[in-house]
This record gives sequence, structure tokens and C-alpha cells, in this order.
Amino acid sequence: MNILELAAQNLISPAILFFVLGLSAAFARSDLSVPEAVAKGLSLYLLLAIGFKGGVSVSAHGVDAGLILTIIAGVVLSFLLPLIAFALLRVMSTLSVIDAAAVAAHYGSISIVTFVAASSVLTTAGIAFEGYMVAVAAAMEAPAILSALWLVARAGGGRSDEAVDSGLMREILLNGSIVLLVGAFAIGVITGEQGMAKIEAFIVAPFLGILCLFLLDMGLVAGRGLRQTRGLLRPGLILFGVVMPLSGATLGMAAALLIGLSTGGVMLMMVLAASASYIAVPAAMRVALPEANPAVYLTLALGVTFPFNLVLGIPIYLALAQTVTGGS
Amino acid sequence: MNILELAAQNLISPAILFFVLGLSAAFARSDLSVPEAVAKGLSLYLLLAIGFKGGVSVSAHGVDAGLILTIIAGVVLSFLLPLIAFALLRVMSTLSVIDAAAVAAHYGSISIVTFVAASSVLTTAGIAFEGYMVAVAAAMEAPAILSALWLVARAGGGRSDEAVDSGLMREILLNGSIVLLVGAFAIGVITGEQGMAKIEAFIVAPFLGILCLFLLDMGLVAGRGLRQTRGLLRPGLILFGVVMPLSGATLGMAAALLIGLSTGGVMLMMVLAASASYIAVPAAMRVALPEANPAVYLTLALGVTFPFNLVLGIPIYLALAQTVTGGS
Amino acid sequence: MNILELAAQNLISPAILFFVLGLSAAFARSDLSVPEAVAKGLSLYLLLAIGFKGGVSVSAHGVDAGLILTIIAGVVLSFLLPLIAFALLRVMSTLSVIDAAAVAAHYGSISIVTFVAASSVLTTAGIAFEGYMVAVAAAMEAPAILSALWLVARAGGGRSDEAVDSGLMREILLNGSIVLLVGAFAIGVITGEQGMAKIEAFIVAPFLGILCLFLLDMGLVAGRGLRQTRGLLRPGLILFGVVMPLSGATLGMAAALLIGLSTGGVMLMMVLAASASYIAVPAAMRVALPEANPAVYLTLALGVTFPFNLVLGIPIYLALAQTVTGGS
Amino acid sequence: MQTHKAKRVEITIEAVMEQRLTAALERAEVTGFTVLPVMGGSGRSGRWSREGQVTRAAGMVVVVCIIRPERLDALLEAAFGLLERHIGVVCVTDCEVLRANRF
Amino acid sequence: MQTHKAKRVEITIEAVMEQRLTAALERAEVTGFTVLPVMGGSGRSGRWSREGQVTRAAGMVVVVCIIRPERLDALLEAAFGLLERHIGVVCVTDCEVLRANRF
Amino acid sequence: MQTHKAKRVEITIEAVMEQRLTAALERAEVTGFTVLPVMGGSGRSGRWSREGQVTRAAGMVVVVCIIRPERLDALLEAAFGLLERHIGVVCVTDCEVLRANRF
Ligand SMILES: Nc1ncnc2c1ncn2[C@@H]1O[C@H](COP(=O)(O)O)[C@@H](O)[C@H]1O
Ligand SMILES: Nc1ncnc2c1ncn2[C@@H]1O[C@H](COP(=O)(O)O)[C@@H](O)[C@H]1O
Ligand SMILES: Nc1ncnc2c1ncn2[C@@H]1O[C@H](COP(=O)(O)O)[C@@H](O)[C@H]1O
Ligand code: NA
Ligand code: NA
Ligand code: NA
Repeated sequence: MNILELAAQNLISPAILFFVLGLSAAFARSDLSVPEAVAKGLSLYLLLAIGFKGGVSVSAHGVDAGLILTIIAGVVLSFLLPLIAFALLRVMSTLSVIDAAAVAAHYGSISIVTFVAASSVLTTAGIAFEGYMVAVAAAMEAPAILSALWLVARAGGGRSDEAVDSGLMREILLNGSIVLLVGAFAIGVITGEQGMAKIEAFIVAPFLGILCLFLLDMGLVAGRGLRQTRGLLRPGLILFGVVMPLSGATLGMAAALLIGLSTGGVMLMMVLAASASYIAVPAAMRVALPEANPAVYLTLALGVTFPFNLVLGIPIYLALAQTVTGGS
Repeated sequence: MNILELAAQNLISPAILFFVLGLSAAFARSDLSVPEAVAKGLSLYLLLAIGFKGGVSVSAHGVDAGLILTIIAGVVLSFLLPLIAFALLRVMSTLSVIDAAAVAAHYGSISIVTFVAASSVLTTAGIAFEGYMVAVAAAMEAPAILSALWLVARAGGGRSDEAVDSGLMREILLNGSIVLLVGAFAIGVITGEQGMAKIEAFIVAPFLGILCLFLLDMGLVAGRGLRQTRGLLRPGLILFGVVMPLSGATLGMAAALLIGLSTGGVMLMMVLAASASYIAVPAAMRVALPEANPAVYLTLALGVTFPFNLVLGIPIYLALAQTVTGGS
Repeated sequence: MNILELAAQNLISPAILFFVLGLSAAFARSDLSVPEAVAKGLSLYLLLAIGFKGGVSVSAHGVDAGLILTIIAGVVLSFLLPLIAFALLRVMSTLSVIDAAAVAAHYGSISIVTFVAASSVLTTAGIAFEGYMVAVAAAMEAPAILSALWLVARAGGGRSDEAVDSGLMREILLNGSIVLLVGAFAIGVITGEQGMAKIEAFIVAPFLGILCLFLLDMGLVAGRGLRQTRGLLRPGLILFGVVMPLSGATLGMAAALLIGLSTGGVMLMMVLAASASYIAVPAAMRVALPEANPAVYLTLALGVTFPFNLVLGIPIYLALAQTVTGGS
Repeated sequence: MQTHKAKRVEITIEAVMEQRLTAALERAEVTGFTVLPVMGGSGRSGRWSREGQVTRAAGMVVVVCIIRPERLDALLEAAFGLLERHIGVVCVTDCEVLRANRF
Repeated sequence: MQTHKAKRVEITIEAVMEQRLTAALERAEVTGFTVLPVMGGSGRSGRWSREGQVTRAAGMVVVVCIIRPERLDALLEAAFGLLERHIGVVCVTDCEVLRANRF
Repeated sequence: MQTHKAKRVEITIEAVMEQRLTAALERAEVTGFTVLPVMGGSGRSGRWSREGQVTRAAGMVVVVCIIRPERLDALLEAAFGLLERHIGVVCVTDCEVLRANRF
């Protein structure tokens, strides 16, 4: 299948269309909304399911040498990407050092929903991938935050010397998403296929439907964010929100090829590098860099890069991964 | 199957019994309750599922000429029914013009849960219906509100000249339920059977069970409403709450026969005409006719007509639809 | 299978591991949490499902003479166990009369989640049990509260003469959990296999998965409770939290053998007698014995006895039930 | 605009006692009140939080009553009868209201 | 610490009117407000509770605005225009704030 | 009934800062506080709302402390240290409490 066909097929999947519905409803100022508790419940489900499935897959195929290497590569990428993002932002935008560093932190980290959407595209297409990629996702959440704080400290801004108190480090490393993802992964490894047999009807069958409902909410939130901050996103920033994921994906692809991941693994590594956090990093930024404007980083990550990755990025990354690995 | 058997079978379906359980728990002043966020989550699910299923069915069977005609008929009914309801109320009750108009608006509009319950009775009985009926349901939500405001304006009451600001019209037309119903319908049309295959396990399999849980909550809410407003509902009003749905159903049947809908389609049109809104219209009334007493219209719609339709109306309408169409 | 194998197998079931994950996350002070509304929604689901399944099973196998006898036995146990618990506490701890009585009330009553976990172990192991055990569970919730208040009155404490106003008795008997459990049981009896066929995909298939998510939350709550009250639980109290369920289970086993329940029935009766309430009884204690310290009884029931029963108690009780009934 | 003196009474109380408090308020002829949810708190009986709470027993609510100054004592008596044995806080503030005839 | 006199205005209003109220506040150049959820309440139109509510129509919210004293009248006019026909309560309290330049 | 003068301090603060604020309050020996949820609001950093929020970062909470007047300054110092760099509002009101020994 060529890249256009893939993109077209991706575009008319229910998941993408529910995201577009949410976006449109928000733009039209409909009062459609998903209660906060329900949205949080759905995201707990997605983390639990994706983590557990990854763990079961590792327990079935065993851990090949790639696991450690891939995690190291992920961590290095997470440290590195904010530096690239920061450099791009200083050229492409007029953001202050603090705002630019805060945005950069988001792009070094990852968006787990983009990962979930990408892995469900792989599953639908029948393309296998390394189950331990969810562990890599978890490992990539935090390092970017340190890079960003170092960027600020270097520029002498933001009192970042006292910013990273021990409380913050614990909060970042033990934030709920990471703990549930890694915990469910571990439980999947321990209980294996036998555990999967017990809870498959909950974990696997309704997964795509629940993803649709969750993406509806993401569309609503992203749309409301975009509507409330119109004017804030100058062309340069919007361009950054598209160029940066493509740069990240390229680096992710290089790393994945060096390690020798499968087609699916290469694609997921690209997705991780390309996606921008909107959960763990924004919270950390509010604590450590309160002077940075949340409207900038949230709108960019959630309103520009997330939709770009979801709608166009995923088929592009998949097509590239298939080309470079010679995968079908 | 004759009408009594149908009613009996309907009565002992889990869905009806969970509604009765909710009603009884509320009357007995149990503290059983469904959190607001969960109730809202369940209703999002029902709207998404029923809309999507309707859309997929349209994509499979094609749109016959009936779609446009049926929507027009629905809109006309929605404009018309409040006038009949208002006339009946002026005769049968001592409600003020404003209260009567507010009640009338509810009966011109529709109750989507009654529609969902009716369509699941059809599905269980293996009776097909036009998938576009969910679009008709959406189209019937709003017109009744305009009729009711016109009734008030004609009587010189309620400052309704300024009542329908442009904000209110947008709120009514883009209220969350309509947007999700129509959006999911459109996504169903676009993605068709292929989309259904992906999310069937979420949309179809657990549907009836989730409806049970939702009806439990509806029973609790209706029961609490009835208990708190005892004394308010005079016999004349209660009688109206039963006579009006039967009148609406008769008109709905006539319209559906004129258009030539299938047995299932006729029955659903009756249900739409017979049911009374308890989501979109109450909210609109609070904004446009704040002087109308919400206890009257909410109790009548939710405490009298909704249970009547659910328990007795649905089997009656089905039996009639089968008789008049010669359907099995 | 011997008791160690059973315990080991129980230990590596996803449900137990998610509970352990929740406990660990709480101890590590992660911010992982399940929103209150979602936790309540999950518990509504579990009550509805377990009640309904019990009812369907009764409708299939008929009610044998055991039902009435077992309920009577359950009620007697619920009255009796607090006296034993109280006596043990006066010996093993330095709790005041009021605190000891409040704790005792919890151990006479039952924990429905422990019951749910135990019955899912039975289902997985393919061991049948009497469907009416859920009715027994409901009947055992309340009597213990009266025993505890009597203990306080006898000691002249706590103004318990005025404590049990009629409002409180109604609240206890009609508390949401009991009403939903008994109501769903009755609906299961009425609609039988036919009703089950309609909602099986909601009630049965995802059950274990939802239990996992719920136990994750229980682990978080229990862990936070333990962390916040460290120092409060002296060794004597912790010992009581383990000795009391074992004593309860022994009495429960004796009663079940007298009545002649099946292997599964004996095991569930042990579980009911061994488990401690953390929903109905704490609420009643806050109203009737506000002077009793909630940290003591909640931590003991939720932080000590619940994990003990879940992890070690259930396999022990099952092994014993198999031994004494000669069940396989 | 024309405003009128009134008292704002804020009662923080266990959720299980809410019904009993509002019934007592109604008996004391308090004409209106508003109930606000509470996420967590801390006091002599320690820290608690609503997140992941599985039991009704541990939550609290805030009941706010705005009343005419002359009705304050009746309200406090009614509330105090109930609160005496229970945890909870009562806080009274002077305030001004529009539409005094509603109170 | 240095504090400054201000007014705390608390408006209890139907949830369906929230958008219209906050728009009116913005037109009256009120620079900030906070919206709190309401679980239930009682007044002349009876008792209501959020639990199990299936309709948007029945809920209320509390909107809290802290403003400089001299801006009170403009705010009350703005709110009153909306509240006249609707149920709801307005309550004004004297207060002190830190960082007065924010109001 | 016998009431006692006290201060009611209401701190509106980002949810991510809640733990740090309550820890600071505890260090300043504030004996009790209550945390209320916030649905949305508006201020210099714009309008926000809790509905459909997927990120912890954007929410706020209100922390209410009732304290003896003489302890006010210690509390404000503690809160201010934290709030200086963060968005949020502090509002102090005079109030009367029952059972003064609890504060
Ligand atoms: N000084 C205070 N200020 C505000 N809320 C308080 C105060 N003291 C107690 N509370 C609230 O009342 C609850 C019970 O207090 P206590 O009885 O002291 O444990 C606490 O969890 C807080 O929610
Ligand atoms: N005196 C009052 N004190 C506090 N809240 C009130 C008061 N009166 C009314 N309310 C609130 O305003 C709502 C509507 O009041 P009403 O218009 O009197 O029915 C009630 O449900 C309460 O939430
Ligand atoms: N004048 C005010 N009155 C009430 N709440 C306010 C006020 N100003 C700000 N807030 C609250 O504090 C949050 C942050 O304010 P700001 O730092 O001005 O963006 C707002 O979203 C409101 O919830
Ligand atoms: Na990234
Ligand atoms: Na109708
Ligand atoms: Na027990």
C-alpha cells in the first residue's frame, strides 16, 4: 500500500473521525463535553490495556537484547530532542528563553495516546512490533524535563536552580501514567498469556471503541484550546509544531534502525520521538517554570502536533518504516 | 405475538426491571445513586452507539427517498405537537400559559433514551428499521421549542420577544446530544461495515447491559423527582402525561404510513412523536422561560410519560405498527 | 492442587497483582488515582453483575431448602461475630470500648469485593456454588451493627440509646449496595437465562478486567490509608486483623457444613464470615458512634484484613473447603 | 445598588450527616441553603482526600446558608445540636445581599 | 503582611446561565472570577441534588469574583440584569487581598 | 450562641501546587484546612474549564483555612512564599466561629 492510500485509510477510520468530530464541535461552540472523571477513567483504561498487552507480548516472545538498547536510545533521544526543539524555536519563533525551553521539554517527552493510536493502526494492519516499546515510552517521559531545566539554568533564567526540588523529581518519575503503564506492563510479563486469557474481553475487544470515545474528548479539548488562544499561535510556531515531529521522527528512525528493530518497532520509535507530551510535562512545567505560558505549550502540543501526528504523521511514519526496513 | 404477550415480555426484560428497581429504590429513600459523571458517560456511550449503528445501516442499505421526507415529517410534527399539547393542557389542567407552553415544548421534542429502548426492542425481536431514524430523532429535538415560545409570545407573556437570543438558538441546535448523535451517524455512514467491524465489540455487544445501568439511573432520578413533587401532579396533569403520548403516537403513525416506512420505522416514528424531551428542552426553558416551573415539566416528562412509554407505550406502538403495516 | 500451589496461582493472577500495584503506588507516593465517580461506577457494575449472575443461577437450579437456612445462618453469624471480635480486641489491644465495638461491627458485616474476588476464583477454577450466596451476603451486612451498638450500650458508653434513630436503621437496610445487590439478584431470578443472554456481553465477559481496575483502586486507597496512619496500628491490632478473619472463616465453615452447602458454597460462607465491611458499616459508625476513631476501623478493615483475605485467605479457605467437603 | 445586611453561615460537616443537618435546618425554618462538594482536608482527625474513596463514610461537604441576622441564633442552635458529637466547623461572616425579601 | 481592601461577590446561579453571567461580567470589565461546582441545595423552588442528574437544566454553580470596592456597583448591575428573571443568590462580603494590583 | 472572632483565608491555587501549599501550611502550624474543587475560572492568564480536561496541569483548587486572628500573618507568609511565582488569589475575611478551642 502506498503512502497516500495509507493516509486515506487512516483518515476514514472511526478513531480519527471521532477526533475530528470533537474538534468541529469545539470550533462550533457546542456544549458537548466528556466529564473530567470519565475522561480520566478512559485514559486509565488505555494505559492499563496498552501496558498489559505489551507485557504479555514480551512474556510470549521473550526479551531480546534490543530491550536495553532501545530504552537507552529512547532516554538519549528524550534528553537530546529538547535541545533541537529549543534551537529551532529560537530561530522560528519569538518565544522567550523560558517559553522556548518549556515547549522544548514537551517535544522531548512523548504522548501516550499517539502511541496507542499508532499501535492500534499496526494491529489493524497486522504488523507486529516489539512488546517492550511501551516500556520505552515510559522511559522517555521524564528525561526531557531535565534538559529543558538545564537550558533555562544555562540562560540564567527562571530560578531553575531551586526548581527541581526532590518532590518534583519524585512527582515526575512516579506520575500516575508512568506507574500504571509500567505496572500493567510488569503484570503482563508476569501473568503472560494465561493472564491475558482471563481479561482479554476487557483489554482487547472494546479497545478501539474506547479509543474513539477518548479521541472525541481529545478533539474537544484541543479544539477549545485552539479557539481560546487564537492569535497566540503565530505562523512560525505552527510551522514548528509540524517540523519538529518530522525531525523527531527522523532521529527516532535512525536510532531504531541502528538497533535493528522490526518494521513496527521502527514506526513506534518514530512516533515516540515525534509526539509531544501533554500530561506529565505540562504539570512539571507549572511547578518548575511557572513563568512559562501554559497556553503556548499546551496549544502547540495538543492543538497542532497531536492532530498532525494522528492524522498525517502516523501514515507517513508507517510508510517510511516499511520502506527503510523493507517490511510489507 | 399479540399485544398482551408483547407487553408482558417487555415488562420482564432486564432493562425495564432495572428501571423499576431505580424507581423503587428512590421511593424507598435508599441512598443508591449513580454519580453524575458516570450517568453522563453512559449517555455519551448510548448516543455514540445508536448514532453510529444508524449510520452504518444507512451506508449498507443506501438512502432511499424516504430520508428527506421523513425528516420533513419529523420537523413538522415537532412544530405541531406543542400546539396540540398546549390545547390539551388548557383543557385538562389549570397550568398558566407559561407553564403550559413549557410543558408543550417537551412533548413536541423527543426522548432519545425512549428511542434507544424502542430500537433495542426491535433488534431483539429481529425487526428491521430505517437506519436514518436517528437523524430524524435529531431533527425533531429543536423545532418544538420555537412553537412553545411562539405560544407564549402570542399570549403576550414571558418577555419571549427577547427570549430567543442568538446564543440560545445556537445552544439548542448545537447541544451536545444532537452533535454527538448526528456526528456518530455521519461517521457510521462514512466508515460503514468496515468501521463497524473495528468497534463492534464496544458498540454492539455491551449495549443492552449499559442501557440497563442507565435505566437504573433514570429510575432513580424519575423516582426522586416524583417523591419531591408529590402533590404537584394533579390527576388532570397525570392524565395528560398518558393521553399526550398516545395522541402523538397516532399522529406519528399517520405520518409514517403516508411516507411508507417499514414496520420498524413506523414504530420508531410513533415513539419519537410520543416521547417527551428531558435534556435539551428543559435547559432551553430555563433560559428562555425562567418563570415556568421546572418541577412541573421535568416531573411530567420524566416521571409520568417516560415510564409510561418505556413500560406500556413501546409494546402498544409496536403492536399497532405491526397491525397497520401488516408486518410480522 | 495443594494449598501452596493454589496460593501461588492466586498470587500471580492479574487481579491480585493490580491490587499490589495500587498498594505499591500509594506507598511510593505516586499521584496515580482513580476518580471517585469512576470508582463508584465500577462498584455499581460489580454489584449489578454479581447480583444478577446469582439470580440467574438460582433461576436455573431452583431454590433448594438451603436458601432460608443459609440466610438464617448468615444473620446469626453477623450478630455473633462482633461479640467474638470485641472479646478478642479487649484482650489483644488497648482500644477503648467504643473503638473496639466499632471495629467489631465491621468484622460481623461483610466485604462484597472480597466476595466478588472469591467467586471469580471459583468460576476460574470451575467450581460451582449456590447462586443465592449473594442474597446471604446482603443479609449479613446489617445485623453486626446492632450487636456493636448493644455492646456499647451495655458498657454505658456513647449515648447509643439515642444512636439508632429510625433514620439510621432505614439507611443501613436500604443502603445503595444492598439495594442494588438484592435488586439485581431479583431481576436475575425473574429474567433467568433469557435475560442473561441479552446482557451477558456486559455482565460476564469484561467482569474480571473490571475487577482488576477496581482492585487497583482498592490498593491505592488501602495503601494511602496505611501510609497516613502508620504508628496507629500496634502489633496487637495487626494480629487481630489476621486472627479475626481466620476465626470467622472457621465459624463460617462450621455453619456451612451443618447446612450441607457445596464446596463452593462452604468457601464463600467462610469468605463472608472472614471479611470485614468497609462501606456500609463505616458510614453507620460515623452516624451512631462518632466518637469512635475512623482511622482505626478503616485501616484495619481495608489495610490489613482485606489484603490478607484477598492474597492469602481466599486460597486457604478454598483449600479447607475442598478438604472438608471432599470436593475436588 | 441597594443591598441588605445578612449573615453567611458555612458549615463543614461529614457527608453522612448532610441529610440530618439539612433536615434540622428545615425544622429551624431556614429557607435556603447550598451544598458544595469538598475534595479533601485536614484537621484534628488527620488528612483525608476524596480521590479513590470507596466508602461514603469519609467525605465531607460544605453547607452554605445565607440568612437574615435575626435568624442566626436559631440556625446555630439547630446546627450545634447535631454537630456537638461530630467533627465539623461552623463559620459565620457578615455579608450583604440583593433581593432581601428572599431570605 | 500588607493587604488591601476588596469585595468578595458570590453568585449562586443556574448552570445554564453560567456562560451568560460570565459574558456579562467580562463586559463589565471584571478581571477575574472562579466557578465552583454545587452538589445540591434548597430554596423557594424546592430541594434539588446533583446525584444522578441526567439533565443539564437542574444544576447550579457558584461564581466568585474578588474585586476592588469601587468596581462593586458595576458588577452588581451587570449581574442583576441577568438574575432578575432567574433564580439565584448574590452575596457580598468585605475582604482583604494580597497583591492588589491583580484586581 | 457564643462565637469567637477568627479569620477565614481562601487561597485559589493551581492543583499541581496543592500538596506544596498544604505542606507549607502544616509547617506554619495551621491546624486545619478544607480543599474545594474548582470547575473553571478566568484571570490574567485567560479562561479555563475543567470539563474534558486531560491534563493535571490546568486545574485549580480552593484551600480554605479558618484560623485565630493572631495566626494570620504566619499563614500569609507561608502561603506567599509559594504563591509569589505562581498564579493564584488570596482572600481574607473576618468571621466568627463556634468551638474556638478547635482553631
Ligand atoms: N481550621 C479549619 N479551617 C478549615 N477547615 C477545617 C478546619 N479545621 C477542620 N476543618 C475541616 O473539617 C474537617 C474535620 O476537622 P477535624 O474535626 O478537626 O478533623 C477537616 O478535614 C477539614 O476539612
Ligand atoms: N438563603 C440561601 N442561602 C444559600 N443558598 C441559597 C439560599 N437561597 C437559595 N439558595 C440557593 O439558590 C438555589 C435556588 O434558590 P431559589 O430560587 O430560592 O429556589 C437553591 O437551590 C440554593 O442552592
Ligand atoms: N478577581 C478574581 N476573583 C476570583 N477569582 C480569581 C480572580 N482572579 C483570578 N482568579 C482565579 O485565579 C485563576 C488564575 O488567575 P490569573 O493568575 O489571574 O490567571 C483564575 O482562573 C481564577 O480561577
Ligand atoms: Na517526542
Ligand atoms: Na415527542
Ligand atoms: Na465478616
